Amino acid sequence: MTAVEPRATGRTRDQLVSSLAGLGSLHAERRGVVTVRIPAEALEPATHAAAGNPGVRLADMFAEGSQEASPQAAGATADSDATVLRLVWAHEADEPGYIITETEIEDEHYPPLSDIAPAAFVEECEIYEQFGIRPAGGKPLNRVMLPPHNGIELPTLGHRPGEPPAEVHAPHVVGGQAFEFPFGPVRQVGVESLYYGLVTSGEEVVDLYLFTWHKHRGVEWRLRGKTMHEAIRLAERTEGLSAVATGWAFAAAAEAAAGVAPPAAAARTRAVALELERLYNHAAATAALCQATGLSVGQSAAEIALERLLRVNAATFGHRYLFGVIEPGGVSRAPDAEALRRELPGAYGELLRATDALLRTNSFVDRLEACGVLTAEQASRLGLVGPVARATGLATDARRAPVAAGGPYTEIPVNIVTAQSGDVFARFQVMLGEAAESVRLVMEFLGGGTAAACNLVPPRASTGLGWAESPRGEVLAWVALDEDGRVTRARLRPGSVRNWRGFDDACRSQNVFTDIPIIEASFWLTAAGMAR
Amino acid sequence: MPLWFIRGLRRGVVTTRYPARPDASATALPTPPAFRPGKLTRELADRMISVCPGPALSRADGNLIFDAGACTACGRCALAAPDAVTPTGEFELATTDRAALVKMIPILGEER
Amino acid sequence: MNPLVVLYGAGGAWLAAALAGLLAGSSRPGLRACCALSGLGGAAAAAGGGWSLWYGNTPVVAPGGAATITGGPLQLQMTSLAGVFVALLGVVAVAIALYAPRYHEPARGTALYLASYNVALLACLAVLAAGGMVTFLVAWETMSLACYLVILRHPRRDETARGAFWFLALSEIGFLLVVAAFVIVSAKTHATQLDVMAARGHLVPGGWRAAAFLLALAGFGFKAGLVPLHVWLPEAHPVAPADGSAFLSGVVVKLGVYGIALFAFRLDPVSGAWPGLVTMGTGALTAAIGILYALRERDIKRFLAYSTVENTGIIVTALGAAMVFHASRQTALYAFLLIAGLYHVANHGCYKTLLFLEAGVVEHTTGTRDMDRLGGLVHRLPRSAVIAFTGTLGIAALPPLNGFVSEWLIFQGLFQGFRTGSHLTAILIVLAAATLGLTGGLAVYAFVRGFGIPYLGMPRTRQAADAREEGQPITGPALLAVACAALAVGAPVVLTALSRTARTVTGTALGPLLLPGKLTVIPAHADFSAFSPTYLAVFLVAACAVPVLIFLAGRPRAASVSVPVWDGGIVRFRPRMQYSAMTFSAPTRVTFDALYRPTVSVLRASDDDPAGRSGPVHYDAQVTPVFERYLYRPVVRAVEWLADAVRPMQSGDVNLYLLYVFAVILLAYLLGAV
Amino acid sequence: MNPGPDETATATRLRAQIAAQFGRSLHIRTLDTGSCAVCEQEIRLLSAPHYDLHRLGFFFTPAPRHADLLLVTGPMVRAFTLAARKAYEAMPGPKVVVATGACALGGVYRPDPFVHGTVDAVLPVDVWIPGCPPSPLALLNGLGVAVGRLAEKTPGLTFIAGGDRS
Repeated sequence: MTAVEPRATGRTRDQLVSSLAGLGSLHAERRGVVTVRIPAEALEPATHAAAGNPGVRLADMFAEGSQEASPQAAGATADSDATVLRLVWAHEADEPGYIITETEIEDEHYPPLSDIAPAAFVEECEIYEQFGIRPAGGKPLNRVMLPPHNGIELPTLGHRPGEPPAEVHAPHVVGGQAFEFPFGPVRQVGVESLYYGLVTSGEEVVDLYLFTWHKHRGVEWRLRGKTMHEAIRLAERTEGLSAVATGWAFAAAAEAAAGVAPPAAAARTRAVALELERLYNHAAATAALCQATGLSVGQSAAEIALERLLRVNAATFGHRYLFGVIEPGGVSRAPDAEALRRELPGAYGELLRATDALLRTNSFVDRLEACGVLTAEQASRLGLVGPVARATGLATDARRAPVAAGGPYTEIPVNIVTAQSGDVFARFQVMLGEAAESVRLVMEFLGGGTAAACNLVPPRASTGLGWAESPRGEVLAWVALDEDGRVTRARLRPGSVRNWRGFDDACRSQNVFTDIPIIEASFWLTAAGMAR
Repeated sequence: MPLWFIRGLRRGVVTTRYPARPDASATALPTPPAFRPGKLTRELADRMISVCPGPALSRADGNLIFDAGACTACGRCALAAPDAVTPTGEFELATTDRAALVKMIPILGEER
Repeated sequence: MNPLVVLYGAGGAWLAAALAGLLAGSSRPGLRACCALSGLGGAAAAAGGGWSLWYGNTPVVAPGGAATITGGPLQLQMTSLAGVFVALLGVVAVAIALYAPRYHEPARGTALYLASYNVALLACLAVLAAGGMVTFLVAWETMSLACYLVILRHPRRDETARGAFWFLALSEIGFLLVVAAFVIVSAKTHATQLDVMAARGHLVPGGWRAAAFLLALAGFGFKAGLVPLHVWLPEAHPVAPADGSAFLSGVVVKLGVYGIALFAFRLDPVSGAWPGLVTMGTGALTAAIGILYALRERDIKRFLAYSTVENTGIIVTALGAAMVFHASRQTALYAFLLIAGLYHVANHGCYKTLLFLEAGVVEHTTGTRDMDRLGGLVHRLPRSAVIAFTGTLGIAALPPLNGFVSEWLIFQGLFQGFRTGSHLTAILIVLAAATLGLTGGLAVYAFVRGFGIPYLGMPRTRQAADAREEGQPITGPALLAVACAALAVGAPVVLTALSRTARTVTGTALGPLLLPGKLTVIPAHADFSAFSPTYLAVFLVAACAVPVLIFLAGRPRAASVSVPVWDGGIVRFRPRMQYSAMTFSAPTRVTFDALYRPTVSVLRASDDDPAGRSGPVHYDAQVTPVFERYLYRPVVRAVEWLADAVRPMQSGDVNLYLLYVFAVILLAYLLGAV
Repeated sequence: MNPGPDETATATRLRAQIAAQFGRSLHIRTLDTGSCAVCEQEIRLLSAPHYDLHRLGFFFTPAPRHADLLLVTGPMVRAFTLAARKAYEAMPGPKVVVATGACALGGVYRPDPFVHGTVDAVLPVDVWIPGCPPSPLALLNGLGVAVGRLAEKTPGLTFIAGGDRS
């Protein structure tokens, strides 16, 4: 495919940085994050230079309007100044880290980057909806956040799109002998609102697309004008099932901007919380898989484990879902270490018993194998992250990226679990492996010592990038702060934003309807994280 | 399948007896704060209002207005004023009357 | 005084109608007059046909003088068997006469069409009333040519030319076979008059008899649309005007059945069970294949055409079984199955004509015949929808309508195959019954689709949404709907009449055995089963009232609110979100994959785009009928090859042609010399 | 739309009716109007072995047509209003709406162009369950209150430490 012909084979990070700097100007290098200014005309070659490398992945792409509209000035569109386009490249080959290229776009158009790095496509759509600038060439864009009914006039982060959002390309024209099976937004009990357009010939899945705009709460819009201290509570709640990861990434971004780091003990505390989060999410995913395969006893067994893990969270950090642990500069609470040491092995043992039994149940395993297959090529092309990517054999993990966020993980490195087949079963195995790994890490971090400590985050007009590995994959946060430490632009990119785009590919791979719940469970994503 | 049946039986019963009996796990849940009027000075009240991430706390003519419905039990007020605030430990807050969740806490030195 | 007198009137009326149409068809009054005459003729034919059912066979008359046994140009005779078909012909003619004035626009094409249509009616009548083989063959050929013109109503469209050509080509091949069959029988019996040929049947040696029968089966099979000779139906019906195709399916196809019956039961009854088994097997195969292909059609008229193939199959199966029972001396069942088959002839004639006429209404109001471009018509064409629904119930063989009665009779007859005594025969008959069972199930499925997709749901296109009923013909189809109902409720009367027909053919009087009570029907043997279509119809209609009564009874207590259908909270339903004709029948496509051999093609915009940008999706599964692929295409190719091969003879050089002439003369001399 | 006196009156009458008709068995439909997916997780856990709400005669049903109780989470995203109204209308009466979690009660999002901020801006709420997220126990308590099986504690609570009723 067009995306990954290995042009330059595995250039080291420094080579890549220098080549990029050759096209533009090296702006800043801080804590494993290199920022390069690229002029608009050099954006295309720069993207080529970066996208060509095997070990380099387009982690995110976002824009920043140059005006400072606060939520009070609702619906105020940006003034006519330029929009800054930022591409975040994750370098995973030799020394993991991130490279940001920032480019000022003067007019309505910029080079169609998704032709070079297809992973940029969804972001191109978002940027068009939020800032009104679109890739040149006029290829259609999908609707990602804006609701189709026109009654609602949502404020945007920048300029409104040239043509009204209603004209943002709505997905499907169904032709021939297929029809669209509408599913949602109100679906089964106890699941999030989400719309599937399931195109089927009556038997097999011909195509599938999804809308999440039912949950678009404008988080990035309403974060502006808040101090980090206020903002982080909202940031946690963009994707509650990965509250720690989102909060950590967001806090880390603020710390990077302010040039401070959390105390080592606090960082370890964060890591403990992060691994606990991974544990209970994987348990929940297991339960969901059992439900999707109609194995109710297995589901109950997994749910017992899940509930026990949640109670461990509550006993350790005082919250079943670990809300409110992360603070900018550190953590607000210390884990109850002995409670954790006492409770965790039992709870994990519960999970282990359930999963061992599941792996010995053919009726379960058969449904998982060769279902919802994704290839490593697809995963890298679409920039997938987390267990989904690791199940295809890509060893991508934000915990490997050092310093700012990764302090504890440099002391105690994480063994990355991968699988090869890329199907649901592979994802399941990756989750099981990671659960075991998480338990090990928790115990080691506890040994390292934890505390409720917080360093002051001095207000300072600056920008910073933060990241963390949520149970769904890499979470990225980027903030721009003003002098008194208020957010002027915050970018939050949970793992769900990435992995949903692989979901329809997985469903299309010659599956029948009944596999879709299984695939959804194995992805274990949230609509909340996608829609924000 | 029969294997799973046996397995399920072997695991035994874990179900809570709530609401017939109280449940032990409830003690670990985050709960909204209770205030000590004796310690609740005005500047403490203002500090709590400022750290509260939601609209749960506000102040009106000498009273701290606490909306338990809007409270996320994040515990920041407790951090801000440790001696004026303790958790209620009360999770049975469901009500048919939204207004019943909004309470007035007298502030020290401002009773009238 | 016999039915022929009435039929002279009918023929005259149709002749007049043809002339009127030819001369004045391009003006509205002329059109009206022509249709009125045609309708009169129809009424007369219906009366005459009905009468001849009771009357039995008339003596042969030769209006053109020359009433000699050697056979003059025109010999007429009305038989009770033909009476069934004549009556059907009359009813169909009346319905079409009521329908046509609103369907057709006065124009020159219309004039020609009306003329040829009425000539076709006349020819059909002549075929049925033919008393001699010459008359029969002349009338038969006339009918084919007239029908060809009927199909050619819109000659400009090349698919019209194609369809019409299919019809003509296959008709002519069939005609040759029929001529051959007649020649054999007539040569061996030294007679051209049908009565005499029948009387001297014993003179025909067995081998010739079998040959004649097979030739007749194939020859008339082309008209009747027996698989694999059916291909003209799905080609010709869609391109003909609605009433034209109604006439084709309602009458012309039935004449093929009449021809088969004529040979099988009257001219040369072959000894032995095998001809019956062959006929029955062909019929069963035809039924199954027909309905399976009907399920793959989204063009309403092609769909109906294939369903005609199916129904012919059912009829022929019944006739074949009747032959088998004849051969095994089960005269009661022989008569019974003959009756059942003829009953189904009448039924299918009524509801298929009705459905084709309604298809015409749909095409007129929406401009399309593609089911997947229709939908929601029940709200826009309420009255037509009710009529079409009646016809659908009938053709799906659901009680209380007529299709159910005749198919029930046929099944009851086939289930008594064990009475033949021979195990093999019994098994084969049961197999045929099983095939018909499958066919019946698929037919229900097909017509749920055939009615539900165009008439229910929401309109899939603007044309479908804008459809209006004003000015559309109602009375013609309505008449047929009434006829369907009558054929169901009046089953005892019909059966009594048909049993008289059966007596003239089989010599067995089944009347009392068939209808012991006034309203109860017994399939030839009292120990087998019994039912009463009349009571059933009454009961079912009454049963429909029960829920209404319950609702009315419960109404005062239950306070009901009506809210929109729960749609999962989507912004709004779109037409593309409903089952389409092809997706509805997708399960059969998967099940009968081996027969269909579909070629599936999926086009996804998101596949071409590395970024997975979503765009149009196109999914298609094309099916080319097996017989076109493996039978007709090779034949056509061979013929073309032959044509190419002989082309060099046609150099256009005069001397060469003179050489040919010389060579031929020389050859003739030489042969004469030998 | 804060409930006026008459609305509370109807609400109480409704709850009496519910208690009479569904006192022992009641079907629940959940509705996510923009939650962070945690409330959904807790609701799913209601049917897990630890809580098992079936023993109390509560059942989840995917079809609003069969539901007596609408368990609403999230701050009611404006783009979702239509779906929420449809779901509510699709339910047969008598029906109860339970606003679940701090978002639904206005604790996390202020009203703005994206969200209504509270559920009762769109649907007539009968029962409020605070908590972020409300634990399964709190949900069970709320359901009990909704069908009038459990007495409310809230009116008695003062949120004053030591419980001294001043």
